[in-house]
Formats: sequence, structure tokens, C-alpha cells
Amino acid sequence: MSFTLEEFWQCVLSGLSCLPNTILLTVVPVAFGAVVGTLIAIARIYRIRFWGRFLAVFVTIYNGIPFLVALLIYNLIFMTKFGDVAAFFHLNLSLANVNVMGVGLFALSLMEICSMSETIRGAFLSVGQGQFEAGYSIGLTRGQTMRRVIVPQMIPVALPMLTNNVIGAMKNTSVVMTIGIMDVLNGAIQPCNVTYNYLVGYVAAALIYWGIAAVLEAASRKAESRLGSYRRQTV
Amino acid sequence: MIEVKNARKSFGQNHVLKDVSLHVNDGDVVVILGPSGSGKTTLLRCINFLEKADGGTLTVGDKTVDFRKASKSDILEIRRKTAFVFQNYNLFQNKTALENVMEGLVTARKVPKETARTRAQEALEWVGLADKWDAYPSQLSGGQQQRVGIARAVVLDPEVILFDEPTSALDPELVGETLAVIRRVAKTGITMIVVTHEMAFAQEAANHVIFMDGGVVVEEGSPNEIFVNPKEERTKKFLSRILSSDMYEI
Amino acid sequence: MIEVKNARKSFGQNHVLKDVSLHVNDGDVVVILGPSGSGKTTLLRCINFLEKADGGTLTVGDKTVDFRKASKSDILEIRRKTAFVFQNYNLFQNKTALENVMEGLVTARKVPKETARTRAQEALEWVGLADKWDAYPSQLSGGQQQRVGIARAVVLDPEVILFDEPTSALDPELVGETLAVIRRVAKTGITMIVVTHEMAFAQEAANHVIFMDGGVVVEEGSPNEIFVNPKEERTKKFLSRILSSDMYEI
Amino acid sequence: GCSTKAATTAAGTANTGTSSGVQEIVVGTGHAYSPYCYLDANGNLAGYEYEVLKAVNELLPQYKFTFQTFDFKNVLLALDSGKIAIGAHQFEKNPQREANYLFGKESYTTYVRYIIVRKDNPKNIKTLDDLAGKNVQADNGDNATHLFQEYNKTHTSNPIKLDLLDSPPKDEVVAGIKNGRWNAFSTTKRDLEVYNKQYGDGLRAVGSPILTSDTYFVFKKGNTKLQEAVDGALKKLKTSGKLAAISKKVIGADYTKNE
Amino acid sequence: MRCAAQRKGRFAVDFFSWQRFADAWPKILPYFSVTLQIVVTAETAGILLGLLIALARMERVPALQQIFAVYVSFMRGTPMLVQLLVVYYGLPFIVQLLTGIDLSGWNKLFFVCVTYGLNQGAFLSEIFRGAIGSIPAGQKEAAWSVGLTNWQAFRRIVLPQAARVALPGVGINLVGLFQETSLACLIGVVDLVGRAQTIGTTTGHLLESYVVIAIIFVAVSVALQTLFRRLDGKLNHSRERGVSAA
Ligand SMILES: Nc1ncnc2c1ncn2[C@@H]1O[C@H](COP(=O)(O)OP(=O)(O)OP(=O)(O)O)[C@@H](O)[C@H]1O
Ligand SMILES: Nc1ncnc2c1ncn2[C@@H]1O[C@H](COP(=O)(O)OP(=O)(O)OP(=O)(O)O)[C@@H](O)[C@H]1O
Ligand SMILES: [Mg+2]
Ligand SMILES: [Mg+2]
Repeated sequence: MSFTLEEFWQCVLSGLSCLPNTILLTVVPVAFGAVVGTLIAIARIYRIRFWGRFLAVFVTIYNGIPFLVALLIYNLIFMTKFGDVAAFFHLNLSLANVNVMGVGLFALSLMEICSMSETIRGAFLSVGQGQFEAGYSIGLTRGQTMRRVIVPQMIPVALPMLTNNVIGAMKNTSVVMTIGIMDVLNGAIQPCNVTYNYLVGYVAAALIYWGIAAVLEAASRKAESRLGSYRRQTV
Repeated sequence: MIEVKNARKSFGQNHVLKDVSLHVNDGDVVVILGPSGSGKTTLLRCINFLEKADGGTLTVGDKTVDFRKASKSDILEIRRKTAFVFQNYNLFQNKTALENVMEGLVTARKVPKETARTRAQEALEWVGLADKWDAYPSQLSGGQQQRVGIARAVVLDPEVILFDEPTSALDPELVGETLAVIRRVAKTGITMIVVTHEMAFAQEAANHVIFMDGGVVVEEGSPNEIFVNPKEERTKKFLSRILSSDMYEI
Repeated sequence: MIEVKNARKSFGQNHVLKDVSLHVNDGDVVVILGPSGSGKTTLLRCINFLEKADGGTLTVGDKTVDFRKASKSDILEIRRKTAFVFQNYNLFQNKTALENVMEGLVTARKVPKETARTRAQEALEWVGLADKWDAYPSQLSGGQQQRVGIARAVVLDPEVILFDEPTSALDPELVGETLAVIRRVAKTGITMIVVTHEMAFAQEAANHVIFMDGGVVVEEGSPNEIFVNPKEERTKKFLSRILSSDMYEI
Repeated sequence: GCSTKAATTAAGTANTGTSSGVQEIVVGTGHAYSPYCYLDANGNLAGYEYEVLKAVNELLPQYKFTFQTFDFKNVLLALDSGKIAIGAHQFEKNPQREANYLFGKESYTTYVRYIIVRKDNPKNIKTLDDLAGKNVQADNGDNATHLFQEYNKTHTSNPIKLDLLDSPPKDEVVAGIKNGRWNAFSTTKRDLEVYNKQYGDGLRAVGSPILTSDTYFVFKKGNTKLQEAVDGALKKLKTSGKLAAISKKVIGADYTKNE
Repeated sequence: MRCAAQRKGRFAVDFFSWQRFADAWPKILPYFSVTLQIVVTAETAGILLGLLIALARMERVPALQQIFAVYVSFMRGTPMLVQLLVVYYGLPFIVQLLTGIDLSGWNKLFFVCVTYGLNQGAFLSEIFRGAIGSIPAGQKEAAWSVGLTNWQAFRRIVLPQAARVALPGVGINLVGLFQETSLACLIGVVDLVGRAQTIGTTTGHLLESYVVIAIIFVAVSVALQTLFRRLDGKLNHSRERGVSAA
């Protein structure tokens, strides 16, 4: 196999041209994951009536469903039911004019929510009970105690895992190509369809991803050491 | 005014509080004595709803609630009228000494930040920690942490303060100073319930002494009644042991 | 025999130990007194290599090491000759009281499990906790946790035990009992360094008293020398405050 | 048990073993492209590639073909690295590709692609130009996709709106055409027949072929000996009619020469 | 009304049939063993490697610390399929160069397991790092003070407590791993998902096979969750003081 630097560069450019998709498909699900995931984690930890148990079952089951399967099913529902729904709302929309991005975002968000809720639940378990009690004892509500005392202590614990989640989510976006959204990986191998030199595209995509991941990691490390500075180190 | 009626609490088969009642008037300083494991901490924790008692009622000021049936807002109301000094300090690990003291003022009481800072600094000065305001709990000595805990409670200016062995980590010098702080606070009409093992402290500061053992109030009365003329055998025995250890005093 | 020479330790700009030296003979009980924040805990932690001192040497038995240059195996050797009772207990949260006491015997000393269990049970009995052997630390009262910590150290039968305020959470009854335990242990020739705020305890148990303040040893001597005829102004002032608080004694 | 049963039969390196004078040749193919290479009900490798190469092997006693499967994009990488000696996954030629690999000279399958639309053809599409401005579904990496993309390069003002999907389920594609999500896609008549049979009669091909191409086996550059041997065997299979018979049996009709 | 019905009739594509669903089971189920093999070896290797990396980085072991940082970054930052290719094509080359052993004829499953093990190691190491860092320093110090070595202190005191914090993250990661093994088909190792896809291409109907694997994986997820809850119950003694009310 031989390839030129130009070919490689073409792959990089092609990959980068799809970067906005990848970013959108990462940022939105991660944002949802962080917010809704926290709520789910709280509901489960406090065993809130009905919701605590329901969400535990839901997260367990949903985590079991392979992402590819969920995506396929959402897309099927989207394709077959869209016309009916649009008609119901008297929308003058046809399938030809709408973007499947919504389906991708929905599927990825739901997945992130479930997996981040577990990450957050784990971090929560690391904070000592005494910290809650101290918060309550000076008259903070549960929400205030969470926000001002517990969450700040969870962050340094959760950051390494959250970085796992974010980087994982970024790479996961390639799956949505099955429903027609081009991400960095698939973008980068486009030029290779002509030459069959797929490796070049893979390497280009890997470098782009790695670059982004390295930035995320550095930021996470920095935040971790700053937000965790209150912890005592052993010799 | 704070009143506990028939408080009961078990951990599994272990009946830690068996029908405890007590009544404290505004501005009183009540000292609870008793051997280790007798339920003192548990009682304070139940009063602050950090532990859910199995039965009984609680009155703080004009608010009466059933321990078991208290609603969320009841609990919050009572917690805002009370403050707690923990036996193991329980400082907010992610906050500096100053932030620890400010937290309740700013977040729970909605005191403006600047005012809160000034008051927190004052409180830290009281307890002799003016120079440690920006240290995290993990950077403080045991006694320093305990003093931050005291400042954090006192600064809130609540109706009732619950002290759980507030001087256990303090050297005798500081015990004296803390005693002075508590006395000063008592004068402002704040009610205090203090669990302590310092007999001198108890005698000096208390209006009323309660002796607990095995989850019940064995005896209560004025310091004089308890220390000089204890009625119950158990109390006498407890005190005699202390006296014998006081023998080594200079 | 344990000897510390010229120990120094700073946290950033804060010089916590400024050239501290001390010498303790086998079977001695040395009490370290001093105000909060004077560096007592830090000194003990340096001796056990829980904190890396900035300079000085340490001798335990026939082993001398430089604080800064100690190798991993040096540190392990010294740690196996010493035991530590923590100010804030530091019990193993994932182990029951009995397991806490057994851990060092079984894992570090390779004592057979059954022997270890028997000895651990004995130790728990000594400190009056025979009935709490299967409780986790989170289920124990403050005083109970402190006693498990004492049992955990004493059971190891080390050359030196470092006590950091071993009776802070104990009621006077138990203080007396713990004192008895310590005295009994001392008779077996174990060297003890005890940081405490209990003057009675210091007077009764100590062969030698060290008064620390601001990171230096201000004065040392026999209990009589320190308590009855202190030479330094600082010592006198510290003791006078105690005496004034002792006024309230019965 | 590991990997596919097809893969387990293949061992050793690509073409080194020369025990008893018979050289072992590892063929790399796929397992998810019916009817050319797929796994049958028992999980064994089956399909057109397999049958053709088996027939080729019968004519070349000096070789012993064994099969390994890979993802389409990965077959040629395996070839590059020497894990296999023949790539068989319906590969199509173009000059760029020939710069990297040695393609056989004898084709063994022919593709004639049409534009496929809904039976009622609401947009009245007939030619490639009619697709301008329309939604067209295309498979990632397909030759027709390349054709559309090339078309768009020269028709930037009103390009074909391409929707690239990565190996989508075919029922989804058909449904998308039927409910108007896409106006057209491209495939061969033989695939069209299959779709119409499987998913209910609803599609038809329009106009004349937009693309005709042949597929070839691929060899490592320089391995002309093997290439020539395989080509020779293929030629014989063609003249004897055996290749056409295999095509009929496996694909359903003779697709070995131009329609 | 009529219009909608008509439209439906015309557009209906036969997406799902119980017959095909039933047929898919016996074809797919045998491949569970492939998935299971990958998962079990990868997870075991991943946990060990993850612990090693987490410890080396937290203890700031010189050289190792930097090497592992790059390693984790690579494993997390690059697509799994690239890693699989690197291992499948690169590893035999390196091994041959170093030891002269020829790996190229080895079972492909071996390379898949190695890749997934290496990848899991990186992700798990970060989960462990977070969890281990959350255990108060006093716990380790207490262990040292009774004479335990670094390793003993870690294994007997810190790890059991950190395990509880790490458990939810490890669980989700493991469930994810079951699904991710499908990438193995890149080099021709067919697992559950891969098999479902091949059935999809032969029958032209993917949904039924996908529903089958979804059911299998949900069962796996439920089983794992139950197991992990048990474990959690065992590890949970550290924080039972107090109610979490209000
Ligand atoms: N990790 C740390 N970082 C910064 N400063 C520290 C740290 N640990 C201790 N210090 C400071 O060192 C000084 C001595 O602390 P140390 O714990 O030795 O005091 P102590 O004599 O034991 O007091 P106490 O009787 O209150 O326990 C204190 O002023 C404390 O704030
Ligand atoms: N969460 C719990 N689970 C089980 N038992 C508990 C729990 N908390 C406390 N106990 C038990 O309840 C009893 C009373 O504990 P409490 O902490 O109230 O004692 P105390 O009077 O404060 O003692 P001390 O002076 O030692 O602090 C003890 O025997 C203790 O073991
Ligand atoms: Mg208590
Ligand atoms: Mg101290």
C-alpha cells in the first residue's frame, strides 16, 4: 500500500468538515446526560417514591439495549410515523425536508443520560454522610447541601469517569452514520472510498479525535487538581 | 424553650434511647453527662433530625412536632432554629475555615455576603483562629477544626445550640476560653445543650445537669444537686470514679 | 529507646516543627503538652512517617534513619516497631471493630488468624468493648471508636506506641480505665509518647513531660518539675490557665 | 469456539506453507454481503465469492485456498499486511485503486446500475440530471455514490442532495423511498427484484443504466503469478459456462457478462 | 381517515415478523459464547491493567506515570477500530521483531481479546483513579500505622472502600463492553451483534435479529445489575449513620 501526504491531508480535511456534527452530537447528549443523569442519580439514591425504583429499572433495561438497536428503532419510528405526526399537528412538513439529526441527538442523549447517572451515583457514594449532616445542621435544605457541599466534593471523584463518558460519547457518534449523519470518522474515510486506502482515513480520524481528547483530558486534569485541592495527600 | 417528650430510638435490637424526656428554658445551659455509649450523641442527633427517632415529640420555641411524623418543612424550620457542633467536627471538606463559617449565613439565612464575611471573621477571632481563615479542614489541627465547628454554629445566632463534646480536642487553655464563649453566648438568651466529659466545665457553665446512662435519664437537677448530693447509685458511682481521678490534681 | 533529633517540618510558609529533639528511654511514658496548633500531632506523624519531615534523624531501638532519606524498607521497619492512636480515630471503615484490631496482627505480623482473634477479643475486653466486636465504625459512638483505636494499637505489642489524645472522647470513668490500661502496658516495657490535654492524666502516668509551643520544645522535665516548678514564662502561663479552670473543681 | 467457522478453517500465514508441494493461499472475503459473501444458517461462510473461488481452486491443484472474513474496508488492509493473498469482496477497479493493488484482468461479476424510484414515480425522474435538487439515498463507499459525488462536482449550482448512510438496513431504505423521505436511490435490477419481492412490490427502475462496472479479485502488487493463475482459471470457467452456472445458482441469474 | 389508511397500505414495509423473530434465535444464540469470551477476558485483563495504571499514576511512579498517561490518552482518544487494527496488524510484527515468535497465524479472537483488554484497562484505570482518590488519606495512614505495607494497605483497606465508589461506573462500562464487542467483526470475528447483522444482510430484515440481541443484552444487564447490587450490599458499611431526610 502506498499513499501520499496529500491523500492524508484530504482525509483530515474531510474529517474536520464533519467536526461540527461530531461536536453537536457530543455536546448536546453530554449536557443532557449531566443534568438529567444527576436528577436520576438523586432520585435513586434517595429512593424517591416510585421514581427511584422506576428509574433504577429503566436505567438497567435501557443500558442493556445496544445503541445500534435503539437507533434503528427510533429511526424506523421516525420514518414511518413522521407523516402522521406532522399531519396531526397540521404541519406542512414532509420527511424530505427534515433532518435526522434530531433522531441521532435523541438516541445519543438517552444513552448518555443513563450512563452518566451511574457515574454520578458512584461519585455520590464517596461523600461522607457527615457532610450532609453538617449542611442540614446549619439549616441548608437538601438542595442547597447538594449544590454547595456535596456536588463540589463529587466533582473531583467523578471527573476522571466523566471524561471517559465525554470522550466515549464523542467516538460513539460514528454509529449514527447508519441513519445518515456523517461524523469525523466517517468523514475522514470518505476520500478513501476512491482508493480503498481506508487506513489513511482511520489514521486521520484517530489524530483528530486524539487531539480533541487530549485537550479534554488536560482540562479535566487541571479542573481535577484545582477542585480537589482540599483533599489531603498522603506522603 | 426546648422540650423533648418520650424520645425513643433503636438500632436493630439495640435500644439506644428508651423514653427520654427533657425540658430546657430559654437561655438555659443544660449539660448532659453520661458514660460512653449511653445515647448522648443519639439524643442530640434526634433533636436535629439527623437521626429519625422511633417515637416522641419535640418542641422548639412555639413549634411542636412528632418525631416520626415531622414533614420536610417542619424539619427545616427546626434545623434553622438550631445549630449543631459535631463530636467529630464534620467541617465542609471543600471549604476553607472562613467559608465553613459563612455558609450557613449566606445560603440558609440569606445574609449579604459582605456582612456574612465580617461576622464569620469575628466568630473565627473569638475562637482564636483569625490567622487560619483560608486553611482547608485537612490543613487544620484537631483543636483548630473543633473551633471552626464551634464558630460555624455560634455565628448563626440560633435559638438553640447543640454541642456534642465541644472541647474534647482542646487544650485546657482553650477549654477555658471556649467556656467563656459559651457563657457569653448564654447571656444573649440562646439555649444550649452541651454533651461533655469535662466536669469542671459542667459545674461552671450549667444551669441544669442531666445524667444519662443506658438510654434513660438517670437523674437531673442543678449542678449542686448532681455533683454534691446525687441521689441515684449509678450517678454516685460515676462521680466517685471521677473524684478518684481528680485525686491526681495538683 | 526512641530519639528524635532536630526534626523540622514546614507546610509552605508555616514552620510547624522548628528543630524539635527528644529522647525517650525504654518503658518510659512521655507526655507532650501544648496548646492547639503547636505541632504535637505533626511531630507524632513525622515519627511514624505519615508526614515527611524536612530534616532531622530518628532512632527507634537500634535503627537510626534520616527523616528525609529513609528508604521504603526503613519506613516499614519503623512502622512495624511503632503503633499510632489517631486523634480522629481513623478506624478502617470497611472492617468491624474486631477486624480493625486483628488487621495488623494478621496481615503485618502474620499471626495465625485464630490466635489473632483471641488476642483481639482480649484487647477489646480491656477497653470495655467486648459486646461491640462486630459493629462497624459507623455504628459506634465517639468514645467507642476511640477505644477501638487504642485496642488496635496496643494489641500489636510494639516497641513504641504513639497516642494522639487517646482520651479526648472518653468520659472520666473511661479516662481512668484507659489510664490503667496505659499504665499496665507501660509496665511491660513498651515506650509510650502521649499527646494529651488531660493534666491529671499527664501527672499520673508520665515519667517525663514535654511542653511544646509554636513548633519548639519550650520546656521538659519530670512531672513535678513541670507542674510544680515550671521555669519558662510560657509554661507558667499555660499552667496558670489550667489552674484557674481547675478552680471549679469540687 | 472462536470467530466464524469459516475463519477457523484458515490457519497459517497467507501464502507461505509449501508442505507437500501444495501452496496454501488465504482468501480474504466478507461475511455480511449477501449473496456474495455471508454466513449461512449454520454460520458457515457461503456465497458467490466462495463458490467461484472454490471452482477456481479446483482448476489450480498447486494451491489450496482457505478463507478468512473481514469487514469490507479491512480486506485490503489484510492484503497489505500479508495476512491474505487474495481479496474477494466485489472490488471494483479505478486508476487510483490500481495504483495500490494488483487487480485481476478477468472480471467475474458485472454490475449494471439504474436509478430506482417509487413505482408511481411522482417526481417523474428518468435521468441523472433529473436527480438534481432531489433527495437521493446512497451507501457509504458505493461506486454509485462516487458517481453522484462526481456529478455534484460539476453541477455545484443545483447538486443532487445526497444522503449517505453506512450499511443501512435495506428495509429501511425501501421504506424511505416509499414514504417520500428520498426520491431515488441506485442499485442493480437483480437487487431491485429482491427488494420488490421481500418488501412488497413498490419500486421500479427508470431510464438507462447510469453505471456499469465489473468486479475483480485483488492481489498484492507484484504477485502476478497468482493473479495470472486465477485469471487463467476464471477464463476457463467462463468458456466452460461454469461461472455462469454458479452465478445462476447463487445470485439468481447470469451476471457474469454485460447485460 | 380513508386517506391515511390508504397511505399506510401503500407505504407499509414488512418490518417485523414473528416468524423471522423465532427463526433468528437459534442462529444467534450460539454466538453468545464468542461475546462472552471476549468480555470475560477483556474485563479481567482490563481490571488488572486498570488497577496497575491507576496506582502507578497516583503514586507518581517515575517514567511509568508518563508512559501510562500517554497510553490512557491514546486508548481513550482514538477510535476502537484503529486500536483493533494496530493490535491485529502491529502486534505480530512487534512480537516477531522482539522475540521471533510468529503470531500471525494465531486465532483472531486472541487479538480481539487483547485489544479490548488494553482498551478496558485505560477506561477502567480512570474510574479506579477517581474512586481511589475519594478514600480519605486517614484510612491509608491508619493501615500504615499498624505496619501494613503500601500494597497491603491498598488491597485490604483502600480497595474495598474504593470498590464501592467505582462499582456503578464499572457496571455501566461492563454492560457497554458486551455491546461493543461487535467491532470484532472488523477482522472477521463474529459475535452476537455481528451475527445479527449477517442475518440482516441475508434475509433483508434486520429488526428481528436486533430485537433478539436486545433481549439477550437486557437480560445480561439485569443479571449484572442484580449481581452488582449484591456486591454493593456487601461493601456498604461505611456510611450508615443518619437519615438522608429533608
Ligand atoms: N496538611 C497541612 N497543611 C498545612 N498546614 C497544616 C497541615 N497539617 C497541619 N498544619 C498546621 O500545622 C500546625 C500544627 O498542627 P498539629 O496538628 O500538629 O497541631 P496540634 O499540636 O496537634 O494541635 P491540636 O492540639 O489542636 O491537635 C497547625 O497550625 C496546622 O494548621
Ligand atoms: N448507626 C448505628 N447503628 C447501630 N448502632 C449505633 C448506631 N449509632 C450509634 N449506635 C449505638 O448506640 C449507642 C449510643 O451511641 P451514642 O453515639 O449516642 O453514644 P454517646 O453517648 O454519644 O457516647 P460517646 O460518649 O462515646 O460519644 C452506642 O452503643 C452505639 O454503638
Ligand atoms: Mg457521642
Ligand atoms: Mg493534634
